[in-house]
Amino acid sequence: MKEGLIYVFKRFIHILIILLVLSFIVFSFIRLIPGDPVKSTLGPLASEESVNRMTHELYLDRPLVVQYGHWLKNVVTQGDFGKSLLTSRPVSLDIKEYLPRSLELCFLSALMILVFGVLFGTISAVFRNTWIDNVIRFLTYLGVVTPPYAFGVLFLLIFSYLLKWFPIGGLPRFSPENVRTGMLSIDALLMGNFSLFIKVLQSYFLPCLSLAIGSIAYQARIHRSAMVENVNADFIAFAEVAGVSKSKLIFKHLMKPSFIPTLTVYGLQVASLLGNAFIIESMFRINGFSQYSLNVILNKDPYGIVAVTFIFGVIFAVVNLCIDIGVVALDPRIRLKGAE
Amino acid sequence: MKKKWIFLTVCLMALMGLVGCSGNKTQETGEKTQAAVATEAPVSAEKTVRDTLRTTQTAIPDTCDPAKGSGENDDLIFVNIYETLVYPNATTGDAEPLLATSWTSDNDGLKWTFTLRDDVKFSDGTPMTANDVKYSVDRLIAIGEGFSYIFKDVIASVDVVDDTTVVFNLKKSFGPFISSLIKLRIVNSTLLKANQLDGNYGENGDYGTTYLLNHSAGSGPYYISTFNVNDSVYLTENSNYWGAINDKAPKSVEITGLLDAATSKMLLNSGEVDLLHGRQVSTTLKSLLTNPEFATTSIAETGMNYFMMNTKKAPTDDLHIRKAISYACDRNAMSAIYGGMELSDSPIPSSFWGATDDVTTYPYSEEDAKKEIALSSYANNLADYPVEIAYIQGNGDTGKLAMLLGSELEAVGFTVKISEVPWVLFCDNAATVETSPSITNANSNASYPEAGSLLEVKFSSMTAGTFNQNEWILDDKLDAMIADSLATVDNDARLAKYAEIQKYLTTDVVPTINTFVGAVKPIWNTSVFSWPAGEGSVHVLEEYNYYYADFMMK
Amino acid sequence: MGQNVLEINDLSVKYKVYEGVLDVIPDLSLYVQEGERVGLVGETGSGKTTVLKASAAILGNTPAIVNKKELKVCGLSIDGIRGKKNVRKNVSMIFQDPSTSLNPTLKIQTQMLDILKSQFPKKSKGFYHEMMMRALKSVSMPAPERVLDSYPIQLSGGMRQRVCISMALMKNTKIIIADEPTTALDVTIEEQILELIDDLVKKEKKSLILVSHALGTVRKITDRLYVMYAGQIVESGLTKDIFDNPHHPYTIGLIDATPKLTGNGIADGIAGDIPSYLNPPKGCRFAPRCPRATQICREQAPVLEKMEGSVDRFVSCHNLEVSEKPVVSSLT
Amino acid sequence: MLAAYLQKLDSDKTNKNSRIEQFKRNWYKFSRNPMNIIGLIIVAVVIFVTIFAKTLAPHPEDAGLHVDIMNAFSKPTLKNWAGTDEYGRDLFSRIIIGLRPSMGIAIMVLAISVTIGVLLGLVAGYYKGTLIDLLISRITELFMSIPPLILAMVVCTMFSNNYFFAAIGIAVAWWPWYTRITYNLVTSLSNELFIVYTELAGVKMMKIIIREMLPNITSSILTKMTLDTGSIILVASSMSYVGLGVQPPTPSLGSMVSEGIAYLPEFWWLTVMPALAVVVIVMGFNLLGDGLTDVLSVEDK
Repeated sequence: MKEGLIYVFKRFIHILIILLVLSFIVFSFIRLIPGDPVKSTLGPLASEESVNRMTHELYLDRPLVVQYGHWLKNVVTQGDFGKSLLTSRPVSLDIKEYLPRSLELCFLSALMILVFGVLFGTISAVFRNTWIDNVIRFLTYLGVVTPPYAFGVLFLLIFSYLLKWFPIGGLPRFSPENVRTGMLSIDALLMGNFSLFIKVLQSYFLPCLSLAIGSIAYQARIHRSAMVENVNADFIAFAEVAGVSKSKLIFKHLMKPSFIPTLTVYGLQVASLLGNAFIIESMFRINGFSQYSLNVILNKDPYGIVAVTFIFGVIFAVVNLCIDIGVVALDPRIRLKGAE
Repeated sequence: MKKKWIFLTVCLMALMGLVGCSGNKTQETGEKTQAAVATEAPVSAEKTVRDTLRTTQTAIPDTCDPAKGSGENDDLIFVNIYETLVYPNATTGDAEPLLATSWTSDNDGLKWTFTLRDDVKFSDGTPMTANDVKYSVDRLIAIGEGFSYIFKDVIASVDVVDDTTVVFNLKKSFGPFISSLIKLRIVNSTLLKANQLDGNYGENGDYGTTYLLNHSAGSGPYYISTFNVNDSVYLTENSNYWGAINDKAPKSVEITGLLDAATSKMLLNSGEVDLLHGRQVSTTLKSLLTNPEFATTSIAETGMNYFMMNTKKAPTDDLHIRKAISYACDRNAMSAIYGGMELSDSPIPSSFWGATDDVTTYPYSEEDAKKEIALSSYANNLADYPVEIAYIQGNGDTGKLAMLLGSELEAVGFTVKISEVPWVLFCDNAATVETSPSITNANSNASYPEAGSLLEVKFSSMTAGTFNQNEWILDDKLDAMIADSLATVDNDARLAKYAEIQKYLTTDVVPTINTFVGAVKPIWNTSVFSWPAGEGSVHVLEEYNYYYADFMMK
Repeated sequence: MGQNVLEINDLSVKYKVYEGVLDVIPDLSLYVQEGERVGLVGETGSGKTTVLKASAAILGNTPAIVNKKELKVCGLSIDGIRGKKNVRKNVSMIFQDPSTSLNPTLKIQTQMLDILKSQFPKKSKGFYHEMMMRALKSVSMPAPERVLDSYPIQLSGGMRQRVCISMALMKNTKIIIADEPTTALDVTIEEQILELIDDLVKKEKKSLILVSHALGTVRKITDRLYVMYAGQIVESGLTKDIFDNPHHPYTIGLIDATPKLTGNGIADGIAGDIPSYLNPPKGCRFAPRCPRATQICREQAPVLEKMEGSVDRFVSCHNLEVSEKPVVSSLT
Repeated sequence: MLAAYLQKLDSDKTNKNSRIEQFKRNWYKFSRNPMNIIGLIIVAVVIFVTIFAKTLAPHPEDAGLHVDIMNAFSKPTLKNWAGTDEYGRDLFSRIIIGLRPSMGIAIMVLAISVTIGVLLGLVAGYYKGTLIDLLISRITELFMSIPPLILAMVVCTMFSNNYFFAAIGIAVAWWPWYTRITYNLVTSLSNELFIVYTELAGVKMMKIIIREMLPNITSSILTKMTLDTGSIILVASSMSYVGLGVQPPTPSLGSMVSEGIAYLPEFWWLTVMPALAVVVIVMGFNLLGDGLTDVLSVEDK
């Protein structure tokens, strides 16, 4: 337990250092970008004074080190990530508004990837070399090679427009006093409004599926091959001959060791979800973090960009940490070796 | 071990629930949409229910602060929540009394005295006084964004005489002063002062800018009830409105930022949106109009679509090349792409006050174009100077215009490169001569309906380095002419000076191809509402057509 | 003795590869009687494991072409899904390498419990625990409580194999198949494990098929012996008889090589390698390495024939010299 | 024993016959699965078409500024196999020519990221456990933590929005994976017996890396490159979907899809045809890559 805590703590320090370096690099890069972000934000007709005032306010007229120091001080002391040029609000407010929605989107997608990826992978492995396997393998191939935006359009057209099973993009809107976590499904539950909760899930279903489907397919393939590899392992033959029941054999003896490679790949898939979500977000009119990050990048909003890369770094690190912990939990070989 | 199974089962169930429930909800959504599309049957029931108008704009701005916004999307919201001292006449555009009942000027137009209405209340019930007018002007100029450029060099000070009398002292005479006041929106100073935070404006703190990020403080027929940045705005009818709102007007308006053609089509078709603001490509319009319940109209903008030629960059720095390009451009074909638009020989829409019909632009002729090229200094090495034509991504059919011009230029011997540029990048590129493309296509609009406004915004040095002026004219003579005309208070004299400028631009500078007069083509569901623009009475100023208090829900 | 608990008649196994078809087992028959302990010996690669896997019906996992006339366990066919069940019910198996035959991600307890649950469904926790403890104690496992709570990686090789044996014995089956159960273990432990198997089988009166190239132990434990070479049985009979008086030249070489058991000791014992299965010799498969080989050996395959006057003694060789002692000098 | 081993190693290398034999063996394994053959055919066709796009396209002028409004939105016919777009341009020609930038980006990205990635991976593996190793690992991690699409966009907006910088942008996000795979291969290989022997024989580590390790990791790298080609085409199409990378009128598969969406569902071929092209191409590379993985990884065992 203690070793575990030390490990997590070490990783945490590690992440912190990476983030510091990352943010400094991003700051210096923003300086290099040609074009004045303040001017382009305030519009063509803004007066010289207001441009200067904004430039000064954002510390853009001072040396890089001073600007970085000021930013770092504010982050550490007040959790203030600076002011966004794009929305003229503190970046932290923007993140608070946009991030939960995207996290919700990604979380639901991640859930789909895990459940459906493992489900199809298992079915495919259990019925390997039968027609069921062939059909699933063909579909997973199609899933891997089809661009996500194509799925988005297809789903929107078929399930929303023609069949009217789902809304045509957009999310249910909440009055501000009901927004507590920013994650709509949780807020709906907190309100005790179950039908609203269903509505939220319904709105999320297609975007999540479009975002997840490529990863589901990939995950299914990885899981299938991991299971097929283990099917030929001695311990499965031994357990089989020793009389372990078929279902236990598949869902326990075969599943658990096969889960280790699956989980590693899963981590990479999940970590990349948020970065890939912006086309899906704009297609389904979800005003989320991925779109926000695209906007701050396109607008060269300095503090926005830093905060966005910061968040991506944190998410990547946290997901990786979770996966590492998960792998350790699943695989006693690593765990016991680590303890020695 | 068990835990994992429980976890997986829960996940599975949650997803099953998601899928299952979506099945259940289908009927409800289905019913709702059907009801919205086919409203003839349950008319009486629907009539009382439908008092919300759902409309779109190409984008929702970051803030609805009248001191900050100056774009089309800002104006569309502003006209509904803020009011101005004067109101432009629907057919002529002439200023008529609104918040001010009357005004007088003396001292050669350097001092203007306005008498205000005494029955105006803001949406929170506070009565409007002269103090609010002074506060609004000070605030606009201090913040220095949005439409402040019109007033910052014009207004010296504002004096409050009494609650209903206010005096504007001008720094210099300004001919179109009264017309320009339609961009001076009066804000509720009491409300803003009460919600003021610390900021850069001394005792005025942040001038209430933070409050206005998601609130409104105006006297218009609507106020902002919910504001979702870059997503949607909810307007609710102002119960304290001083004037009359027709009783069929929507009680609330839901405005969504929407540009994507496919989604727009689906939403209108399935009845989830009642009005598409109108920057659709022509095929979208065509396909939507196959539904007999949908109708469209054309609303002219206060400006034009222009091809702007960079006069400081080879090869378009040569006058002959610019003339050649003008000759090579088939404006009739371009208008046809848009389904027929009004052409104008002058760089100012001919319906504008101050537009002259005394100029002729260069007619389409490949031969003349080739002749001009031969006269130019690039006659022998034109291929070494590729011409880049840039247009804005997602700006309706402008890509087709650029493509057409490109193919016409190639036909007369130019080497052409087309680039589709996202809006922000487009603005960035405009910032320096080097990054400004040889030719850009964009729409430029006047702030107030008078030639002077468009001339200033489009051609004076003030806007060089912005998307409004890719030409980089930077011509001292032209600047002087524009400044002089704007300072002329006498209408006839001003008119003559405007004509002079247009002639100079067309014959001597040739910076621009006046493609056609811009227009938006909104499309709406006639079974849901009717509106003046749909009945044939189109307001000369585009944004006033979207004055929702004039809409009548069915 | 009693009836046959395992019976294989005319089994042939072929693998298809790039170079062609590997004719691994051309035609093989064997049987095991109730309570009998049978050894199956031969060099590495002589097809012993393939025969075993076919008997336990787990060969289906590899791309093999299996043909057989008859394959019966306790008088029941092992064909199809039902056949698999028959196998499960009647066969226990101990694998070569205990480090790969236990699931690395599950505790010993869990693995044992799953076997027990399928054997004795719906019993109390205490019952299962009691069974597990008994099984572990029966293989003289020190500190069985601790072992139950361990993962395979926490146990030594010998302990793992004991666990495997105890798990194999938990199932009340008539046959135990032990596929080189000691190859992967230290020499010091080897003896113990084999003795343990011997004891348990005797005590529980089970049939045993022991595959090994450790001839010394096979000699000690088994009643009857099959000698395999290149997918064929070259000699079979009572263990004692074969060791006392081996007939087939291969058997003679094998027995001679016994002291150099480790590694490729046997290969050093008889010059040459097992022939390619792709294109096996037309005549006797052992002919290329055989010191006695004559023209007929190279042209015509010998048949497994019963020796006259013997008890169940079969040999397949053209040139049998019934001698008391193996010819040593020519083989080294 | 050691000397014999080294000798064997050398003779193996010079033995051409054994290589041909090896190739034949691998080809047999590869060709046993019809899917692999399909993948190979698709990839071959794609490469062929990429090279001779201008000659093969029935209307090569439609890749540029050709506008024929009269002929716009024609359904797929015998004349225009995939129909025409809003400018009346032949969609089939545009798809064929649109392959070029997609393949070009893929090749550039791979060239850059394999060079940088493998080099850094080898260096880190060589200096395993030292400060250099640590530094390279951290830098790799740094670049991995930012989503590739976002990173590519930053590069495109920072410099210039064209297909060269789109490729650079993707490459910036792509190389860490090659560093990681090389590093892992090198470290696992250095525990292999033959490397240990070679090292014991006193051969310099650098020489070992170049002479022994590099050839050993090429098969893995090559397989990954094949699979990655498909992924890069997908990423590039996502980028051009949002308007980054190839600029009109030059066709690119992603932007063709995104432009076509505006005309759904009436003019479905504007979206479906280029999307189908993406699917088929990427599938070809994936099938080939999987086939190679099967053949080469079995060989490793």
